Amino acid sequence: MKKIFAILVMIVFVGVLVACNQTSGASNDNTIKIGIIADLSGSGSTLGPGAVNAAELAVEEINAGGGVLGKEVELITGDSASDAKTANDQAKTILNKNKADALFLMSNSANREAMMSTVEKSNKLFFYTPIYEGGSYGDNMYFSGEVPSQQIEPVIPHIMETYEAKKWFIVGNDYVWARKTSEILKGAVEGNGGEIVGEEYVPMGTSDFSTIISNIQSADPDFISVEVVGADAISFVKQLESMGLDKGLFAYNVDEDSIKAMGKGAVGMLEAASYFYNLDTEANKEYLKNYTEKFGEDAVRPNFVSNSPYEPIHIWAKAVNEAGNLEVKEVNEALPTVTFSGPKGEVSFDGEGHHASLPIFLGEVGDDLEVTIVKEFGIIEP
Amino acid sequence: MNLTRSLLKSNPSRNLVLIILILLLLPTVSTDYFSSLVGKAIIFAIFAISLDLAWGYGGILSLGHSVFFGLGAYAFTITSLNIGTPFGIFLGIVLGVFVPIIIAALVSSFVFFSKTSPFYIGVVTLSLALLAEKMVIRFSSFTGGQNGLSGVPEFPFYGVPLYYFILLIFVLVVVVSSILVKSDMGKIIMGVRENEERMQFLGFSTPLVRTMIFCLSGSLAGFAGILYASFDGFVSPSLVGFTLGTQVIVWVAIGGRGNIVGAVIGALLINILSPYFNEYFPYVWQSILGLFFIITVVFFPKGIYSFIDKSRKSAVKYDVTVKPQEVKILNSKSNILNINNLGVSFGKLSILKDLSLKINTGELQCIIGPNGAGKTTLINAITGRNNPTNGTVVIDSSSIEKERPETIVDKGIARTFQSTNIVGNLTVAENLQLATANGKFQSFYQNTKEIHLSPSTDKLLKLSRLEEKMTLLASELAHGDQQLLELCMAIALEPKVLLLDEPTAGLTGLERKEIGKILIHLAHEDNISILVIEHDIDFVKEIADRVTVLYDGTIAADGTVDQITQSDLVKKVYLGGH
Amino acid sequence: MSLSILSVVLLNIVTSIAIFFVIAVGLAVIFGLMDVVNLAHGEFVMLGAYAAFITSQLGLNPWLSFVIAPVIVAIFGLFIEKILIRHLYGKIMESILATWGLGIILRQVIELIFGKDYKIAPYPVEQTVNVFGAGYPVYRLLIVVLALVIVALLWYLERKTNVGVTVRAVIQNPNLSSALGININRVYSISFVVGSALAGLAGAIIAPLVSVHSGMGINYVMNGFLTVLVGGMGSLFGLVGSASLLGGSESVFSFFFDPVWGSIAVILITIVFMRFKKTSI
Amino acid sequence: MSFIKINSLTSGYSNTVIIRNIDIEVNEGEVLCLLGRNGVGKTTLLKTIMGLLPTLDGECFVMDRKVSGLKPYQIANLRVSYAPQDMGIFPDLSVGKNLKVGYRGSTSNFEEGCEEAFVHFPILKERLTQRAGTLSGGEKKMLILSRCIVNQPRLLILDEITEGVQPSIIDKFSDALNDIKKKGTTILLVEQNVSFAEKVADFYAVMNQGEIVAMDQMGRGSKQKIESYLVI
Repeated sequence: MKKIFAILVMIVFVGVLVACNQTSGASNDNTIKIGIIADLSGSGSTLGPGAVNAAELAVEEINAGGGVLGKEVELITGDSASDAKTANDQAKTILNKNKADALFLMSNSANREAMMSTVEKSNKLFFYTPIYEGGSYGDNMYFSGEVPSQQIEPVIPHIMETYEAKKWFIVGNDYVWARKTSEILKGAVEGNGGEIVGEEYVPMGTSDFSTIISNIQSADPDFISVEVVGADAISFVKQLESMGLDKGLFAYNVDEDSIKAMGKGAVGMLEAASYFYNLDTEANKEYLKNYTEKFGEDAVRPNFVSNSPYEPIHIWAKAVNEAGNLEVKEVNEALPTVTFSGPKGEVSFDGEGHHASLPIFLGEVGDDLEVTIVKEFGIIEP
Repeated sequence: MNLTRSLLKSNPSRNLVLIILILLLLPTVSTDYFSSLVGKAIIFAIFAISLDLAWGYGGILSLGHSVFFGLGAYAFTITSLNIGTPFGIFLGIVLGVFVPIIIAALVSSFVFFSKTSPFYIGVVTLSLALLAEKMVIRFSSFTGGQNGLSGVPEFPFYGVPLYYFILLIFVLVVVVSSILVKSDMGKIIMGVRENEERMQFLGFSTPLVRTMIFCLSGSLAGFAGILYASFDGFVSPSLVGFTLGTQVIVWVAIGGRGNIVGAVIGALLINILSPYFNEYFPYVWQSILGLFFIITVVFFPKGIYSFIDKSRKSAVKYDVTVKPQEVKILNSKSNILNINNLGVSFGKLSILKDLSLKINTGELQCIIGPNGAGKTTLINAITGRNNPTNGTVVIDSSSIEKERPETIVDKGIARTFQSTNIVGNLTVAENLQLATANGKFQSFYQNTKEIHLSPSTDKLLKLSRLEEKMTLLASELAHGDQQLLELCMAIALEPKVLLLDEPTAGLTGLERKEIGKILIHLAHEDNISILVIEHDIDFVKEIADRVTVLYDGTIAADGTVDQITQSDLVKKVYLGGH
Repeated sequence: MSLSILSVVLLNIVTSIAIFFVIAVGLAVIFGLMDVVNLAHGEFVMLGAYAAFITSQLGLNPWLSFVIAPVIVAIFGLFIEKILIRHLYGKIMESILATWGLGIILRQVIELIFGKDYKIAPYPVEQTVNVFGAGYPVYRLLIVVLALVIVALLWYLERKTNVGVTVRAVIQNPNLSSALGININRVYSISFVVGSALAGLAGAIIAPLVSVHSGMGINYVMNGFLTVLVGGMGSLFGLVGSASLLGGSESVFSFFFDPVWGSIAVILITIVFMRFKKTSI
Repeated sequence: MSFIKINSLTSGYSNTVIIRNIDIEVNEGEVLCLLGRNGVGKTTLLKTIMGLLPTLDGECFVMDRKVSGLKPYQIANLRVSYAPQDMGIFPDLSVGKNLKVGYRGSTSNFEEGCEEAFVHFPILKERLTQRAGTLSGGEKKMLILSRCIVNQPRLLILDEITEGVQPSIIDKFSDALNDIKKKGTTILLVEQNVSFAEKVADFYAVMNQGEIVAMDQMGRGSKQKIESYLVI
């Protein structure tokens, strides 16, 4: 009896395995598949759903315009769970099991690195869409987010002059992006006659900044470079405000929803990015209208991080159509030749480093916690 | 061949063989994607086995086993990336196994060799996982920080396809660990899990046993880490962190701890199914898994494998052989154990005060005295359970007052406890086998079904009728039988000195008489010195050569039974108005 | 270092200790009493913070969140005790696993209800006081006061009422307590509810300082757990001491070295302290 | 009207039946002593009556209330005091607090009860603030019995209260029990010490292998009869 039961359980187990396995085989010839992996759960999940929205909107627009190579584009969504292992598993699911032709990732750098070997082995196109520290390269990999040099080099001289910001203090999370940003910021500040009066790096998930703020008080800077991200950035700015510190703030990686959550402390904060919700252009108004139509009034507002998959998906579609087929080599050749004009302005990849040239804007947070654009720097090359 | 047959015989082994067969055939019927998914799951199954060895078999609660996994992965990655070439890869493999062993040994020396609570190891390993993750992020120049390291070189496969290579290693790990847990050493490991104190007083260095299994487990986890890094091509801080440490516990718990097959099933099931949950329910898949954990833990605490494997510990017959009687040099009436000015105090409370006592060869000496006089404390002080505050204890001209219990057992002192202390989850035969091991490490692969008993132990076994109950679990015995078993185990150690703490409590008059006879025999014929704490004055009168009265931490009287019962002092302090 | 900075630093140390304490105290009640490690404690704190957020959304006085949050989380705790925790008494390992699963579910359910974005809870007091020339927020000082109130309240319950004896008897020997006429299941339920309420209160207390989101609890549960371990079970003043030791050293190390060393110090102190502590679990 | 009535009670651990078909009746104010060799099910019977073990079959009434199926605390609240064989104290609580656990009456009654217990065991009064875990074995037993006295039970259930107690103190135990008996308390006790049983019990029952094999009034010659059962 026991044996029969044991064998039955084993059969069920095998059955489940085989069933799981079966689902992978079917591929529909009438569609071209692409995948988006975003943080739908875990620490990065404030931005994930917006990224999926942006991708869905882009795919819908492409299909409405005749699709790619006359076929419909199908979007597959994966959750990275803000975790490297899971992200890699999902990359495998999308590229190897579902045989997607391109993968778009809107997640942190660690999750990108985790799936590198999967992506390389698959020999498919890969687009990393959010702001990141720069410096990566791959034959089939493209990076469409802001890199520190784009946010710093044109912007810092302007801020130092306009706001008389000589003494800077850096507060960042202890990881590669913040370290890289600091490095470039130091060059820019010191090159323009300023000085860095202190820098502090905190672990991810820090919620009490009181000792850091004491250090800032004793260093007495003009401006603080806010390189903490996510929930930590919110806690930091709130606590800064409650301690009565009124310093200039400059941020690179704080989305507009986070600004709302910071409250009064964020008023006056400057931020450099390629896109803001309040960008006063026809293209952006059109985009927001379509976005609201598709996802409703209550949907998350697009911001420069979460909306980042939108442009590269369009660029990929244009390049495939340009190449006339899905051969990676030919699409690679076509990619630098196309330019897409979307809500933020013109975006294009350079053929050498596979990074995007983006328009850069300086925004300032007003009393209503909305960002107004105070300066445009035009298209900045990576 | 005997080995293969015995492996195939029991139910769990058959299930394992079945699993391995399925895994072997899998690539022929599945996609590359699925094989790579399963390959990773197999690596995690190895990791789960490593935890099961420590937690399920060794009873070592490791809440941060990911530290060893992650350290193995990082050590391999960093070495092989920096040195490159085949040499770097091999050095990486060596370091990937040895760094975890070193850490496991350090943790062991910190935890097992002192009197800390069993939960402390959990705290240390948990803290270690938190610490390791922070360190990896902090020292990003070596470790790549949050972004991790990619481009990890492949393991040298010698042309074997990756999947099969991993499967081969998995099979090896399963076979070796199955043999280990069934071996004589495996019984010792389980004995330490079940009853550390008894094992100590059977002469085993329990910290050493725990260190051994923990290092073994750590190295296996490290090796799984190497495989993972090489298979995935990427290492990141989450490999050493708390989350993975918790996940592996979940896999083992869901499959069923203390069972190699259970650990394997748990790890395979969850790792194969979760990507599918993620794909089909991207927004709620984690909740589904969470619910699954809760239901398993609450309603099937023994894991899902307990449904498949209902096989009870089978009644294995043991062959009992009796050693030839050893001819002892009779140095009669010389004293073997000398206790001088012994003092024991706990804080301000002093229990024993400058107590001096000699125990003679082949003499049966009873200690009587009112409650709280310090009788049990005296035995504890001699046997190293509580080291004395001052004074000396000398056996055969070596001082033992500062030694650990196992060393003292090795010098020839055995004891029993007031409340019985046996290894409940092992059979009577296995308990005896542990005792006859004399505190030595046993074979890591043989599963001996033989017990080699001393003649006096054999005699006691027959008299107590325990012989008929050899295949029962010790915990299933009646109270009196448990007490007899404990006595058997103490005698099986072939001690020079036997210390018994109320050996007849809870026994009937007839049983007492039998035990009394055996004790007299052991003392007078086998020349063992016996010290018995006893309340029943009639029993004392029957057996004792000499009686010592302990009162208020000192010796109030010492002499023959008659001398003592006539003494006015004794009447006053002990016998009350009788 | 000027006097004003020094005093601000000292005040920061005191408030950090108070935060360590309020987070750990609910966990200590549950762990110490029932041998249940509630790994979802961070999520209970998170629920308290969401309760503070709801309070402000309803336009109520932010002070009310100190009442509403404990009540809401206590009710939730009662529900969880009835359906889950009841099965886990005295089983440390099982409780770790099951509450880990519970934590995952709570995070996702909160996301489904409130969305994934960051919420804010307003400060009940926004003033700062002048400390040797530097401004210091009154709210942070209030946290210290609240922590002291919790200490006083629990101390009174433990020492001055029969509740203390009952609870400690149940910890030591549940079976015997039951045979002596104590309804141990009720004692357990009540303790879990009290522990949950304290977690909710902790959530409401820290909510104004940080961003309220579903994942916030993870940042707290580990420090809380370590504080409980160092403080020992069922000892209120042990807990105060351990919060002072860990919270204090985290602040000091963060200030003089960097915050990573601060958190490393907390872990190392825990390991070493527990090794040499006489009475442990 | 019998005070305790047990009808064909069967009980044990999970699947192992330890005692079967036990029938016992005790009238109010009487003392019944259960004797028998080790492992015959005496403790199991007491634990089943107290609700600490599940009743597999049969039923048990105390004061005409069916107690089978009730929780231990519910049974205790019928003014039943129970002294277990081992682990009968809270080692980390003081002696005074140990006396107080589970007590529900008024403070003055409590103090009165304590004084009553201290008459027999004055040493406990000296040790009121000492941790109970530091008491000697015999003192622990005194504490357990004293707690029962303090609670002024209507039914007292004692499991080997004299185990490990020196002879001179055992006399005090019998004095204390006889005092309790005078107040009309019904007592059910399990003993190994036949002489002690002789001093306090009105009736005795001998158990063997989970069943009651003899039951009679305690009297002259009972000791020999009982001992004849014990050496089987």
